[in-house]
Amino acid sequence: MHLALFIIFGVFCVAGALNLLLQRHPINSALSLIVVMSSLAVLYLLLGAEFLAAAQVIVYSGAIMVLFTFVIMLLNAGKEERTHGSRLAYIAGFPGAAALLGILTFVFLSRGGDFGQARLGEYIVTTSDLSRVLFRDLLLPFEVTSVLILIAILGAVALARKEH
Amino acid sequence: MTDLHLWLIPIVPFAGFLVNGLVGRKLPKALVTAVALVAAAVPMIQVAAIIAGPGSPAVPHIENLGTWIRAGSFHADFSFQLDHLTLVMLCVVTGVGFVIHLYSVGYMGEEAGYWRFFSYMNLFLFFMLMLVLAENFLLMFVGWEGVGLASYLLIGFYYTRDSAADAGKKAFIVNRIGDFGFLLAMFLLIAHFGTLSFQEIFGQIGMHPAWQGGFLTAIALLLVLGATGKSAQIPLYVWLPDAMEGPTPVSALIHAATMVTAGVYMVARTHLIFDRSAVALAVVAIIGTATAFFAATIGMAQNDIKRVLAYSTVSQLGYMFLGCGVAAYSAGIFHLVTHAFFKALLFLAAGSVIHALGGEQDMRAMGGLRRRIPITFWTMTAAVFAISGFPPLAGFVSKDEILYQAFVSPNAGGRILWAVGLLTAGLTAFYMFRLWYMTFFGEYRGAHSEEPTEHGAPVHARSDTKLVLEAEPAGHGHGVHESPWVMLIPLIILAVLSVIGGAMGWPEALGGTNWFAHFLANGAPRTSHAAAADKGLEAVLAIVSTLVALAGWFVAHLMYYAKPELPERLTARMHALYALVANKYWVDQIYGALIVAPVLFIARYLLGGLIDRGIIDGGTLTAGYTAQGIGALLARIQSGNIRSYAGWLALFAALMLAAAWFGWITQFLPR
Amino acid sequence: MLNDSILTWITFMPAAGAVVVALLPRKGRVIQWFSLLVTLVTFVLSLHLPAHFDYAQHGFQFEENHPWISSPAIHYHLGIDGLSLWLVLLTTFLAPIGVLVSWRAIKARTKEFYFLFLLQQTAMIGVFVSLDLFLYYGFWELSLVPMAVLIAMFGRNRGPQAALKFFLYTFLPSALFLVAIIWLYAKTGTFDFVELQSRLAGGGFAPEALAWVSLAFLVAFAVKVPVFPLHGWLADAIQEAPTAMAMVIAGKLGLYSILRFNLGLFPVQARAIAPLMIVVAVVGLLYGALVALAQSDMRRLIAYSILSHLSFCTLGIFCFALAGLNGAVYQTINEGLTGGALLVLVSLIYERYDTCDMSMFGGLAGKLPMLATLYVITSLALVGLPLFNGFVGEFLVLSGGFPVHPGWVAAATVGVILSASYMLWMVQRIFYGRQSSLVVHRPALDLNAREHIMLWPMAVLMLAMGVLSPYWIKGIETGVGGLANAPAATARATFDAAHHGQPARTEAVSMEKQ
Amino acid sequence: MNDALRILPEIVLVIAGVVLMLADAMMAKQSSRKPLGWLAVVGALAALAASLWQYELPPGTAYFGVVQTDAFSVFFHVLIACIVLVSLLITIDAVKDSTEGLGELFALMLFGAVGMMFMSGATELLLVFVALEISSISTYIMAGFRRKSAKSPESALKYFLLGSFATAFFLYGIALIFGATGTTRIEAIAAAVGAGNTPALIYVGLAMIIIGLGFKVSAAPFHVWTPDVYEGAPSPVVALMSTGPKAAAFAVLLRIAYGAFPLLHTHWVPALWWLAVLSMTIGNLGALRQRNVKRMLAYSSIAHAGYLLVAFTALSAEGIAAASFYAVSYAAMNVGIFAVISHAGEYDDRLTLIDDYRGLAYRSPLLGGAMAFFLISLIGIPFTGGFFGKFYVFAAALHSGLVWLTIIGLINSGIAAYYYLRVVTAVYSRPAEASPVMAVPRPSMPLLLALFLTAAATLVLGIVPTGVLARARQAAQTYPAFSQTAGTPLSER
Amino acid sequence: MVPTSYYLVLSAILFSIGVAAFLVKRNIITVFMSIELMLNAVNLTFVAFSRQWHQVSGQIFVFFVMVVAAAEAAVGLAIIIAVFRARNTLNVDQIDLMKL
Repeated sequence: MHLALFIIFGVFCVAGALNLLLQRHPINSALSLIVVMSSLAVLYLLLGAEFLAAAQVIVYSGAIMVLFTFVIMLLNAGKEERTHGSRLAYIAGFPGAAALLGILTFVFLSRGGDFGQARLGEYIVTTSDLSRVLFRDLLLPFEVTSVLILIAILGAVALARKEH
Repeated sequence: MTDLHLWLIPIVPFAGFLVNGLVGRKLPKALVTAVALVAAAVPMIQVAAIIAGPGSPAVPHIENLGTWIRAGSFHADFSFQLDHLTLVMLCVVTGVGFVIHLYSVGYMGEEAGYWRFFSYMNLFLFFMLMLVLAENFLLMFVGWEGVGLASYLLIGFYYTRDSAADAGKKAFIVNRIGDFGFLLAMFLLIAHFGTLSFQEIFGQIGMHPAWQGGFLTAIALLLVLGATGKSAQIPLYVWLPDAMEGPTPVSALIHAATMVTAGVYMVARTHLIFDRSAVALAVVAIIGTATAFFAATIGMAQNDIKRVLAYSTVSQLGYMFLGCGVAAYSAGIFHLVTHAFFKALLFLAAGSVIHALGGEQDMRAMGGLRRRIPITFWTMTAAVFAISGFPPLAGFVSKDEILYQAFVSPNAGGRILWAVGLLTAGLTAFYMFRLWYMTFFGEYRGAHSEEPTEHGAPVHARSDTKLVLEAEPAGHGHGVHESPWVMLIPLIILAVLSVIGGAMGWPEALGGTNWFAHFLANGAPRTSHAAAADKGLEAVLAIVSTLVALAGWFVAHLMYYAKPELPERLTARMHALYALVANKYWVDQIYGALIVAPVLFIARYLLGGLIDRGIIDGGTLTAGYTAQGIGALLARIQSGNIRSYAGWLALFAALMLAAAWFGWITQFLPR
Repeated sequence: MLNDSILTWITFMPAAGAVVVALLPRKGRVIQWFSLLVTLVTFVLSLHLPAHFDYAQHGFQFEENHPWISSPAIHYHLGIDGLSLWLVLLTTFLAPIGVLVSWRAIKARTKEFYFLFLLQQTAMIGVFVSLDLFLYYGFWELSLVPMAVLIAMFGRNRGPQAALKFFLYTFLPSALFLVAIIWLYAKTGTFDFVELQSRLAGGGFAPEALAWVSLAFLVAFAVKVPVFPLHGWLADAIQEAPTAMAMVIAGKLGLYSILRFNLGLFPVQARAIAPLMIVVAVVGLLYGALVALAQSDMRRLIAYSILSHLSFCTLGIFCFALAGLNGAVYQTINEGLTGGALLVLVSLIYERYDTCDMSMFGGLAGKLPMLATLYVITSLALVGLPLFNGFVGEFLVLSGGFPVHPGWVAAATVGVILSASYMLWMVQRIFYGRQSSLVVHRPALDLNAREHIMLWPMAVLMLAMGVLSPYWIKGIETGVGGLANAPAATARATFDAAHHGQPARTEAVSMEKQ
Repeated sequence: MNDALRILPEIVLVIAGVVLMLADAMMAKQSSRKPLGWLAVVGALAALAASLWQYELPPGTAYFGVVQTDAFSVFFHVLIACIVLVSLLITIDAVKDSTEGLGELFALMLFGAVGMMFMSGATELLLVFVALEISSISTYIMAGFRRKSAKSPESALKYFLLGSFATAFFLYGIALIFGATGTTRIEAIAAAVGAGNTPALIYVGLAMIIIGLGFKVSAAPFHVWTPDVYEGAPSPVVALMSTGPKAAAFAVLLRIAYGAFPLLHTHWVPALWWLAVLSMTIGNLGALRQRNVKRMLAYSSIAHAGYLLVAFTALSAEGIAAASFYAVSYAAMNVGIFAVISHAGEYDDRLTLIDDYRGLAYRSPLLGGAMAFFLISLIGIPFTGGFFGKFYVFAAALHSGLVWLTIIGLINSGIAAYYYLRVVTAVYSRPAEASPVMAVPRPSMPLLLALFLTAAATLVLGIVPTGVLARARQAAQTYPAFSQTAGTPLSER
Repeated sequence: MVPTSYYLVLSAILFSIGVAAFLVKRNIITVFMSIELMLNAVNLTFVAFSRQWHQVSGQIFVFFVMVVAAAEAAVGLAIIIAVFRARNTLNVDQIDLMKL
């Protein structure tokens, strides 16, 4: 059951990611990304992260991606042109990406025993568990995040403001 | 020991140099003259006082003024020495020097650089006296180089003339080649003796009778190289004929009587070293003989009166070398003395002639001057006979002494040297009488003497532009005329000395005492083998050489007086030979092609061009460009494209991970 | 007591002057006069040194030693010995002359010029008096910057390029030099020269490492001297640099450093590399002289002649004979003095005719007789005529080196001929012969009072140093005495045995005995 | 309350930033924003004072061990406060009254500083991450502030995209470390590493963290963004971002490497060794051909990152002290030179090429002299901070036996002299006849102040570095585990 | 029962696809999206490890990443808008005024 779910949504994830890569219209890519994120939310649930699953759907798939689509629409972005800006990106990048994948996979699989097995419902983090740590041990980072958001607002205002 | 204040002897001319050199430009001419003459006369008086002084001081008499150069325990001092050899030289230098100063007052009277001339002359005296008085090699070298400097300055006195400036430079540089030898000799001396003091070195040599040849030969040969430079011997004689670009009194004083004899003096002074090296002596003798003969042949074909005398000087210096080379140092020095008299006289008389002709130096434009300038003629005649070796004049005595010593020298080649020397004596007589006839006899062949000559401004108008403007209207445009008395008196003095000077060393074979040789026995002895020879031989040889001289006279008489058309016929017949001699064997050209041109070529193209510009500058540039090229290559990564940057990052991230995982980098860390 | 702080005063007086110059108004000649005053005061102060120097004592005098930075242990340690004494004096002596020669040559940006000029003075003096390697390195590097900027700013045509070249040539090896200094510190924990000397003498260091370290020192110094073939910067720098800088750009700093550090700290390594240095010295000597023959620009000619003459010093140093070392230092001073005077004279010609191309000149002696006279005097001093300073130096170097390397020294002696050749040829081309059209048509006056004032002291000093050399040598010898090879008698014995098969003299007055 | 004192400078900065925003909003639209700048300066000064005051605090942590106040973090707090202070002054001088969003710019600088300060004090990787993002995002925005030029948004975009890309790596690294150790607390990680947990994950995670931080400090080969971003960003911002975030990132690197993975030094030292060599070489060689001053300085900043990495590699207390000291001296001279560039280029970058600076000393002796001085310090000429910093770094490296690294580094500094000196000579050569004679605006008071502060700092660091040195050394004592190993060559450890 | 390493491998795959997408995509907005993809991949890792260690802090990390992503998105999109205004294009290949 767990494995089946993992495989189904795992495949969704990868398919969505690949679709993001292959689609030429940004809107399609954005939708693919939403698929990935939603599938990830399911995987979070499988791993017992209830709150995160919800947050993933609300914040990521919801807020952030809406922002993306909004901007896509705003800028009226059309299909990508297949320009040839850089060969280095392929020559260096793809082997790099492939090597990254290879190394990471190798590390994870060869050391697979160290990480144990994930069982459904074995370890469920409730929101209260989460907040206990978040508002005590990690209070400061949480507070500091406000500065981050302040900056984001400031920046968005400053940059997107139309010049006269 | 009485203090003779030897340092005063050179210092007075130096003071004269300073006064005239620094402020002479602003002083009235009379004052310049006075300073110069006093500066030249005082040393002469001083030397006379020493000679006449009470008793003879310890020989050698040494005075030390303090250290000049020192390093560790080595030191070279300002120390002067007086012995018989020095005294002889002092007499010559101060005596002839003063006489020529006197002469110059008249000769240079109208030059704008009058003060400059006399300051240089005084400077010359200073250095020459230093050279003579020095007690060590280093101080001698001061004089040695110093006279070279004075010579350089005086040859280039008419510096606006390129030829004069060239000649001065040439003289200095060729002398420097000789000095190179002198320097190396000094280094060897220091290496072996730890000192440069004559007394200490000769003392050490004296203590080690076993030292023969070896390093002493090396030292002696290097000294010979120095001497050939200064005394214009083969192979370094080339500068002296060119040095005739200087004013004539300079030629008389420096390039005939004193400076050029420094080499001979040096060999005599260091004879203890030469005595230990048969090789070096032989070299000296051969060089001397060869030079004597060689220069004499060139002298036969020269038309410039001063050049004839210049080659004659080279030739006579060769005789002196020959004398030294057969270890008859006193003979060499004696010839030096007599030569100083008659050669100075010849130059001064030639100067008088040139003066009379308003600057003309080409003998082909002279002739028949006998009656117009009688005093000059007669004094010159005395000199011509003296140099040609007619008894009983000074030249006869000294030259015969040398030839005799060569003949009796135990060296295998002594007879050959004698034979060549004898032949040279004939040549000498020939070219001297050729000069005599061409100048004083026959018809006057010159154009009107008022006109400046073609190849150079007249002698009075040669210094600088300012000078030309001043001097030209004042020139002697009034035909051929006798020189003023201030010039003639020196001629007469020297003529007298040329005639009677031989008496000092009249050979015992002819009833004399050879006082000179005895006088010098201490400083520059005749070696003992000469005494073994018999007096009859000496007399016979004297007669032979007199006959040779007569023969030379006869040929000259034939060619230049009796049958003036003969020379042309002969030159036409022996065209190649004549060209060879007249062009001085093309030695200057050969030196130019073999030494100067290659050096300049190497300097300009090989070193300056290829190595300096090419390799050193080019290497620097290449290194710079290589670094920049690598930089440019690296900048290629900087394509400006975000995707390519990301690709680059991804690649290196992967490499980094791989390295971390496999631990590669740990092994590749260089220490 | 002035003795305790005199070196600080001398060293930093110019720097203090520089700060004041930066604040002075640009009006009139205020800056020039003030700079002249500062340099003169410095010179007068520096006269204190020879007056109170103890000539009987080896080792350092007028020492000042204060901790500066505790870790790394850096001290403000100053002091001079016989080696540095006269080099300091030379520097302070040339400073007022540098101001005077720039009086008219530097027309614009005088504030910048004199600021940097004075800073440069401090750096140079600092190099000579520092006994802490860190401090020394500081001054050493500092001396580069004002020099480079001045060349760039006041260069004639290609100033910036020449400045860059000069800077890189000297700076790159300095980087390795710094590695070496740090290495020494890492191994010994001190930068102090005296302490380092005794530590290094004590042994216990890997010989290979020491060889590399000493090589790093040597290369940095050799470039600065410059030693052939590291002279690539010299001609351009001297051609472009303002005269006041060209006078001091070569020679003394590098040679002093070789003597002080390479010989002082690494005597064994210095001897190991000596054969190579002898060869490059002799080659450089002849090379410089020959290339000088081929130059048509006066400054370039002088540059190569400087290369040639400085090679004498290198030769003298690496023969390790007392006379040679004395001569090397002497020759270093000579080069500063005579070469400096020559550059001053050339700059006076340049001021009048705006060119240094010798082919443009001819017959100048008729027009500028005093200048010609001084030029000839200086040339003769440079050529090494006896009774001038150059002779003493060359003679000591050559005579000291001869017993050690007779062949090479003999070859070096050929340089004597060549130097006469190019110098006299230069004199002839400029001053003798017919007047060129430039000389005829361009009005020019002979030396004025200012020019007399700066030239005559140099000329007199050339003569004085030529005649009264023991006065200088006695100080120098206390400084370099310890650097020479001691066994004089054996040197001669080997020489005799090797060259003539003669027995060694028994009663030898050993030349290098101390 | 005690906890709050440990983050006092940050609090001060946040308050100042917020006040600034409010004041900005309340001001009339047309009125000059420069007074806001002075307000920000006051804020920065207060933060500086607070930071200095923190030296009085005993070392300790706050907020459940998330943030730590020790000599090391306070050292960087002071440094960052100073950088921001001077950058603010430069900004006040450079920008025109009319420039839009000026109030936001000042606020961003202050908020960015909050992030940098937290970076230097954080002992929890989560806080490190958040702080890093604060500092990064604020710099992304500031890079795009010169909106009249097309280059500035491009610069912001490049920085943003690539920065986020690298952040992903950094984050992945943290995730892997977390996976291997189960914690994100630095001491806890150190303890867990000692306990021997899944080393493979740790290696890979550490490598990824180094990649991320290497990007932030613009160490080669992760430097690609630097030249483009520096060229496009406004000069006052470059002054800040080339020094502040860099110093903070180095602090983080130091804390992570020395604090969390001391036992793995055989792994990360070689990595840093290579990064150092590549940074120095690529930075210096790349700068040789640059014609744009800011690009050239960008490459130079890559090279300087390399020098700093050399100090890290030394692995000793001396090395840490040297790195800290170098960060200070580099900040002083680099901020100084950007002050000059910013003023001469009048914010809009009128003078971009080195050739444009030809004769600057003739047009303005003060600016020319200052520029030359900072360049000379960058070259590493003695009696400047640049020299002493470099000296100290390489002394530390050599002391640890890193002979080759020292040689490579110093040869590199020799090469570097070329391009710096090219600018010096340009500044001091006569302006070409044809070049448009540009009147350099008279330096304003804030600029003079900025120049004075940076020049004085550069000089003081070169001549009497003792005070800063003592603080740096004190900072290094935070890692006692390594101070004992000082002096032993690396091979023997 | 799924081994945790599967989750990890999945995250690695997603991460790599994100990297590849960054390299391939021309539209700036999509490029930015690939960064979001990479962040999501990392989040999965965090959650997986969080489960393995039974540590909440991993999940909190994810939470913070979301916040940061949101902030980044705001700023990033603002930058993109600014770029678009300046250059009138969204093609990354054309954003290369500064190079070499």
